Amino acid sequence: MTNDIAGLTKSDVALIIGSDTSEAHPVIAARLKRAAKNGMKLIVIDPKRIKMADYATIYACQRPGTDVAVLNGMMHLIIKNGWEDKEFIAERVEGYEALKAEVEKYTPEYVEKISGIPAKTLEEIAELYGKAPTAALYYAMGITQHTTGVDNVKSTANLQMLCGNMGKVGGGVNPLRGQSNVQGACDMGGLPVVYTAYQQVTNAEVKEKYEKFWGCSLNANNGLPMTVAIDKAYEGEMKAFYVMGENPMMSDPDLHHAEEAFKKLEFLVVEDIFMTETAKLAHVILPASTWPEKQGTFTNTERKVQLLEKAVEPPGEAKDDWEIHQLLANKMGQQWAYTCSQEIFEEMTKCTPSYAGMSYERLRNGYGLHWPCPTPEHPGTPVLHVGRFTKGKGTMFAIPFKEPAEMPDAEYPIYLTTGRILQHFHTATMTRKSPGLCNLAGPSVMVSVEDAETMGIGNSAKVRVTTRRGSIVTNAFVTKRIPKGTAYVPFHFAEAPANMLTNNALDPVAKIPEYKVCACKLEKA
Amino acid sequence: MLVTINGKQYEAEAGQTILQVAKKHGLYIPSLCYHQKVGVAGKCRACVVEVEGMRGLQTSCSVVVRDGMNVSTRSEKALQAQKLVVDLLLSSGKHDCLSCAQNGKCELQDAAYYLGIERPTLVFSDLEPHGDESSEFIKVDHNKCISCGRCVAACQKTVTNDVLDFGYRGANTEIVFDDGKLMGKSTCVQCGECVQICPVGALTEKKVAGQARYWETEKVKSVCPYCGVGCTMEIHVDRKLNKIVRVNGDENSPVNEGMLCVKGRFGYDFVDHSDRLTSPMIRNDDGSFRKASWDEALDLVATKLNDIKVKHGTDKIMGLASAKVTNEENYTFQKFMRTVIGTNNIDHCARL
Amino acid sequence: MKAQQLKIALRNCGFIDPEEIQDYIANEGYLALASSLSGSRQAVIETIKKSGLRGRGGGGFATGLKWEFAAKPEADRKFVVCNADEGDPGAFMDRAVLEGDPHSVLEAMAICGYAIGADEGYIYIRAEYPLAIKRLRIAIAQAEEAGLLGENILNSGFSFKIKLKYGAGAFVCGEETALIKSMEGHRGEPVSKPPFPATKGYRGKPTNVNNVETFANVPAIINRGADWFAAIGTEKSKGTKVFALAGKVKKVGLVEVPMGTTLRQLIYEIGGGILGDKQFQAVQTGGPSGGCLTVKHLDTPIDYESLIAAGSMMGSGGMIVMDEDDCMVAVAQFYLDFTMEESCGKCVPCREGNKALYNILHKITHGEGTMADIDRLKELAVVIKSTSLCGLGQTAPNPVLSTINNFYDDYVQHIVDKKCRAKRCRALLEYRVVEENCIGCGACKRACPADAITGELKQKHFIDQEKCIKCGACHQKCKFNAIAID
Amino acid sequence: MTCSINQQIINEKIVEICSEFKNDPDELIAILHKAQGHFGFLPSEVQQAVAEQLHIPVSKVFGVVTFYSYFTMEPKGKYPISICMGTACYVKGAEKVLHEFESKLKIKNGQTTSDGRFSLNTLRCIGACGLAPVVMIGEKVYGGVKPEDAGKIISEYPA
Amino acid sequence: MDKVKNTEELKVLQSTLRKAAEEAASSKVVIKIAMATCSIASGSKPVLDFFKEEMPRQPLEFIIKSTGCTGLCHSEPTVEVTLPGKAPVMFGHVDVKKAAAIVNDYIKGGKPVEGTVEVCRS
Repeated sequence: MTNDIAGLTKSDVALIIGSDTSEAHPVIAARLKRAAKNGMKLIVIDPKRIKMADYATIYACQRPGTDVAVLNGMMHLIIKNGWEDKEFIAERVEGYEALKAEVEKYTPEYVEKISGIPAKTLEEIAELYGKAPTAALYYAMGITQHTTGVDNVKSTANLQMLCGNMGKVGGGVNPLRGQSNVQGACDMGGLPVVYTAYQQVTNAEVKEKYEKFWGCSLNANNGLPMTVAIDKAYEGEMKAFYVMGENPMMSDPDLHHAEEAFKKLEFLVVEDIFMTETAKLAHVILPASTWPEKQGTFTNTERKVQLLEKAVEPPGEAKDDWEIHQLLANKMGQQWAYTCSQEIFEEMTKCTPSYAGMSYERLRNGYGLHWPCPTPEHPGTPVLHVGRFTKGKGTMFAIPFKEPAEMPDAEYPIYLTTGRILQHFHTATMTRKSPGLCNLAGPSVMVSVEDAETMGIGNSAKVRVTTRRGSIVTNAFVTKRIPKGTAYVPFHFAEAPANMLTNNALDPVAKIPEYKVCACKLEKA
Repeated sequence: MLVTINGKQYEAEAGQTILQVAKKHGLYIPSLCYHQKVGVAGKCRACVVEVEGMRGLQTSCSVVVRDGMNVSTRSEKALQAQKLVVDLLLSSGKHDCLSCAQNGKCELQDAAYYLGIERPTLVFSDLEPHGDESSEFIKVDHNKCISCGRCVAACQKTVTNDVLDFGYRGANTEIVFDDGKLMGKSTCVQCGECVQICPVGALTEKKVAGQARYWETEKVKSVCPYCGVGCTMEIHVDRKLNKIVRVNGDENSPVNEGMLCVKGRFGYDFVDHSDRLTSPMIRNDDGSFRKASWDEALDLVATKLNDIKVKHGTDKIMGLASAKVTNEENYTFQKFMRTVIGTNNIDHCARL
Repeated sequence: MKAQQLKIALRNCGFIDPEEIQDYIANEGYLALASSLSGSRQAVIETIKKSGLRGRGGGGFATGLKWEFAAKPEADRKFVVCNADEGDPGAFMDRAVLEGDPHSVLEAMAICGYAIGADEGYIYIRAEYPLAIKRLRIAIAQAEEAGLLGENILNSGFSFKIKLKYGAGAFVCGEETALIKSMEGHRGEPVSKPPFPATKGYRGKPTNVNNVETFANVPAIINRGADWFAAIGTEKSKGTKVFALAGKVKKVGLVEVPMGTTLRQLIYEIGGGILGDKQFQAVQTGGPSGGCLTVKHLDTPIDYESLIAAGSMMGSGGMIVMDEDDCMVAVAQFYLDFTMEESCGKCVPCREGNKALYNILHKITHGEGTMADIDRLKELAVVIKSTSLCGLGQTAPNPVLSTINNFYDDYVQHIVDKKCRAKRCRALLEYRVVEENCIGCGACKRACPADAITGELKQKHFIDQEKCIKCGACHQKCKFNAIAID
Repeated sequence: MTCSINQQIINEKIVEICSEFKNDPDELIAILHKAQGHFGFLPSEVQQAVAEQLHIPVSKVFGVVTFYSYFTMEPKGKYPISICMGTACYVKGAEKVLHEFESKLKIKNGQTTSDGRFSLNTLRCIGACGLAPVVMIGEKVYGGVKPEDAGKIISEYPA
Repeated sequence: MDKVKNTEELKVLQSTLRKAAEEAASSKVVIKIAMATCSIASGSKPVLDFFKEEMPRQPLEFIIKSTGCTGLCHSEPTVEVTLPGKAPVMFGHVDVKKAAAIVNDYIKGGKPVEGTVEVCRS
């Protein structure tokens, strides 16, 4: 998020696109709903009539995978009516003319044809949004998990720059991150192309800095993203995987393919807290501690670093992950000598500019710090890009609309989209070990009232969902919230895994799979 | 400005209520409906005080202080009224403190203790048991409910789930879920905000029954392990049993203001689940696993990784970091992959 | 000189056809509005202030002052609300005015709107008054058609519209903040004041709320002048008051008398005395918020202050006369039953305290009371009065306090002797066979649902007091006066 | 009228009623009056439909319905009998009248006869104190009712 | 009714209407029947109907008005009759039988009928 959570009630208008906020980010949803009740205007654009739509001034139901068209359409109207922030564009942005030329053809009528959003509704949305003094934009995986994920993200940024909503309280581009420390994992260099704080591995200066800091020589080449590595493993090119606290055998697209890939590995180490679907394929399993069993920090979706204190002892011989890494490193000839997580944090801040001003003491004496926080006196940065963009001028991109990789056809006539439900988390490794949460929600496929009628089924009937890649049988949840011709499967459940069905087509840049759109058929089972 | 309370002067800020000033200076006034989060309700009337120059009793939760105001929270008239109001609440409900999960953290209990009420003195006819255990995580005991309205305000104004409201009227007034449904049959998402804000034992967590009581647990600050919002929480630990008894949202956190979702509040059972991995395991040739010592397991991993590194090259090894472990552990993991293995093949499921 | 009625609020009631605006116009109708519109807003408020008119809904707040408060704040919208949620059991003044002279209320609301700067008015009326609703609808339509309501009234530039809002059976909605909540579609729960409706009322805007009778006085005051009105009544209570005289009085009816008339004059001279020439026991004024006054109060002049001094209050004008056959403890219990049912349940003293009062009274009327209960009643009553959120709770214990003060012996009799002098408390009655009258017909025995009566045919019967449930069936069935009630 | 009303019919009627009041939540009470006037009572299905149409929580609708005594969630009898319990009626013996109706109809206050013909309720003063005690059946008012009149009054309403 | 455009028009209308009422009172029989809730509950409706049916059969000019509550609950239904040039007389407890007597004896014959009620006027 470019902006902070506490400031999200300060918008005049908020747009939610591609986020089932109350299911996936319930506490942020609470604050947005509250703000909407207190007068903030809320616009919701989503194929599902999500709960947030009940609090919205305008809700628009879009065909899955049409975000670029919708956002371009909004920008078309905003420019046409002169609602853009001319001063902001002139002073802080480059690429405006190209964007303007691109969105020219996205008339409401044209966008209606693509997205199914009535021209009149789009006009209402554009007016409400374009005229707002301050508007914030929220998205989640509904924007990113597409073959056009990067295009979608850039389009959201285009819109926010166009309206001058960047660098101010109540505005911003605000991706809602899905896991407790997904932001931190990225910040810490858990990515193939960067060290901590997004310092490029291919940058010689950076490499040199790290070689000096760590006292060793480092690889100068970009590594592989996970999705590509699995394909390579499938082809026999990758030999070993070391998996820490992840469960790709649930979370990866096209699980048949992934399983084959994992089975071809020479060696698989899994470090986890439970015997996950992935651990079952491992050669060695290392038992780790979990959240309340250790001290450490998480960085949340608003870039805020917060401290966790240890509450209970881990079971049996389970160890903190860092301790396992140290033992293994030392087995492999290193002399690591951390005695606690605080020492690691201190080392990390020395090579991580955006964390440089942080310490456990500072984190403990308040409610965390937003990065960038470059010095011990710096108060942290709740809102990014105030006054100027970090990189100087913000770049607008002209982005044409592209259809998703797989579209419904005669054989597979229904859009399949996947995501989360409130009661479970990600691959459900943790939540399915809670009997209460399991009692509250189990596997299902959400289908529209119309499609249920066509199939002649009611609630809880068994339904077979089939795509070109696989097939699952699960319970129907018939609801008015799903439009005709669309089905929704939560991906938490091993017995009806959504990712048996999903398409592993990737975004060409980010290599993110298109979980949000593929084609399926529904049958009474 | 200065305000006199019970004969002593206290510093106060403009706009503060008498109750807020008293609280800030550690002075206790019985009060059951006011909560900083949901604001002034003026319902319980237990916080009445006398203010010089104002006629009759004033509710301290609603009267804003003026410079030089002279307040008595313990005048005979104020105490008599406070006592009777609390007595009415004790008498009209069934507050079985001995087995109540809220024992020791009950604001009604605090008020009764402060006012020296040993037992209720008014007779209300025998109350029928009136509870609702239909919800997965939350127990409702209407006989302990004092209709203070905090839960209703929290559900409508804080978490904005709009499930709770008041139904019926007069002495029959009670909290209702949707159109009078059982809690478990309603649209309640069991975020537990109502439980956290309930001053008495009317809304309690089912799971805490019989476990260590409030004063027996150690409170540890932490951050929720689920989605990326980063709600801060207070984990209540039974040290003797090395067990989490309860998780509360941190009321002062700017991130979540005390709120949690059903997972964050109730989904901690996995921690001491019997399926937890408790020792390293090595796969047998037949595909089954055997327990191993750390030494053996790590030796095997070190050997295997070294072999592959040597045989196939460092870039044939992939490391998956985790969006669910700490920054420190992600740091050591990528450091391990980069410095020990010598590859940038590191990723995690940020995209998945 | 015999007390006379003086009709101001009721000046047209029963004389004109309420469904014909011409009848109203012929009787000075809308002249007050016309003359108000030709003067300044402030002049209207001054006139009302000078007249000394006070709220007739019960509280007795100075009407002119109230208007002035609502006139003061600047706001894009303001509202005039007529409180026609007449809920006092035993009061029907407002219904009579609305059914008999609806235009006087409409005209007054328009005058008020002009004075405070509002162009919208609402009448919050009980849904239980279908005829009043019908006549109001007709009156509004006729006034609009005649241009006496609506846009640019009488070419003055002033516009005023009136709409109806229905109550739905909640006494507490007579309290103005609860009424406003109810108008907004909420549960009728009062909110603490300040802020007062005059600054923050309906839809958060300045709102002036007056009741029907208050409004009905306004056109007359404007037409005849503040001095005329102020010359009527007592020093602090000007004008007249309408009472619904009911209960055990010969001439039950709706009367309007100058303030200062005594209770005795009202009951004996205008009301014709006690029904059946029985003994006067009590008069209840002020409804559930008021109290029961006794013989010693009969010469109390009717005005706001005197009634309060006597332990009751003016209220909206219900006046129930009780004779020797009424049990005053049971009457107190009746009122508590009412307030308990009608409490909104928001604040503790009213919700639980009145129930506690009721429970104790129930104990007493069932022969289970102790003398300590009387102290308990008093103690509770005082705290409920001093701690309740709104007027309903603050006055709910009045019937208990006034009956304890004025009919203490009745309480003692119920508690100590376990008897009810008025024979109204069934649990304290003893049904007994009058042997000299019993012919042994067996009718009582057959009627007894508890098998408490024994006796052979043609023999004297006997009631087993242990078994008797005091239902009274035997007494009803006996044709020979052979069942006595003690 | 039966308890099971078709949901679709309810929804259509509620949409019609609510739009008459411009879907303004301020008009909730007026809308409920109208809905009760139409359906005779306000069952859960009606409350749900109103909540949905006005975009307000159904708990709010339920809270309002149960607050006001005029609203009912149970179907009333074909001939709803209301006995005034205002003070004037009370002192003139309304309680006895109520008891007589209860025993004649074999139902308690608040109930409906099994054949659905009569329901019995008390209400708080209908403002006809001059006629106390007063009984109302539908819109018809009976004044000066004595307990012994109950049977005769009931017999005016044939099956 | 036409729109009253200004105060002047209202005043003119007022005096016209009042004059008409006074003229009617001096030349016609004016019958007012209380038709408030309690009057109706006591049976005023059939009485009103009776007058409406009966009066046209009489060789008299008349006006029948229904009014609101007279305040005389103890005597409902009430009927007020004003014979031309005479003071109004209020009859209480009027049923159809008594109404017939009022028409025959009082209105036509000028003879008193039992059961009049004293009324306060101001």
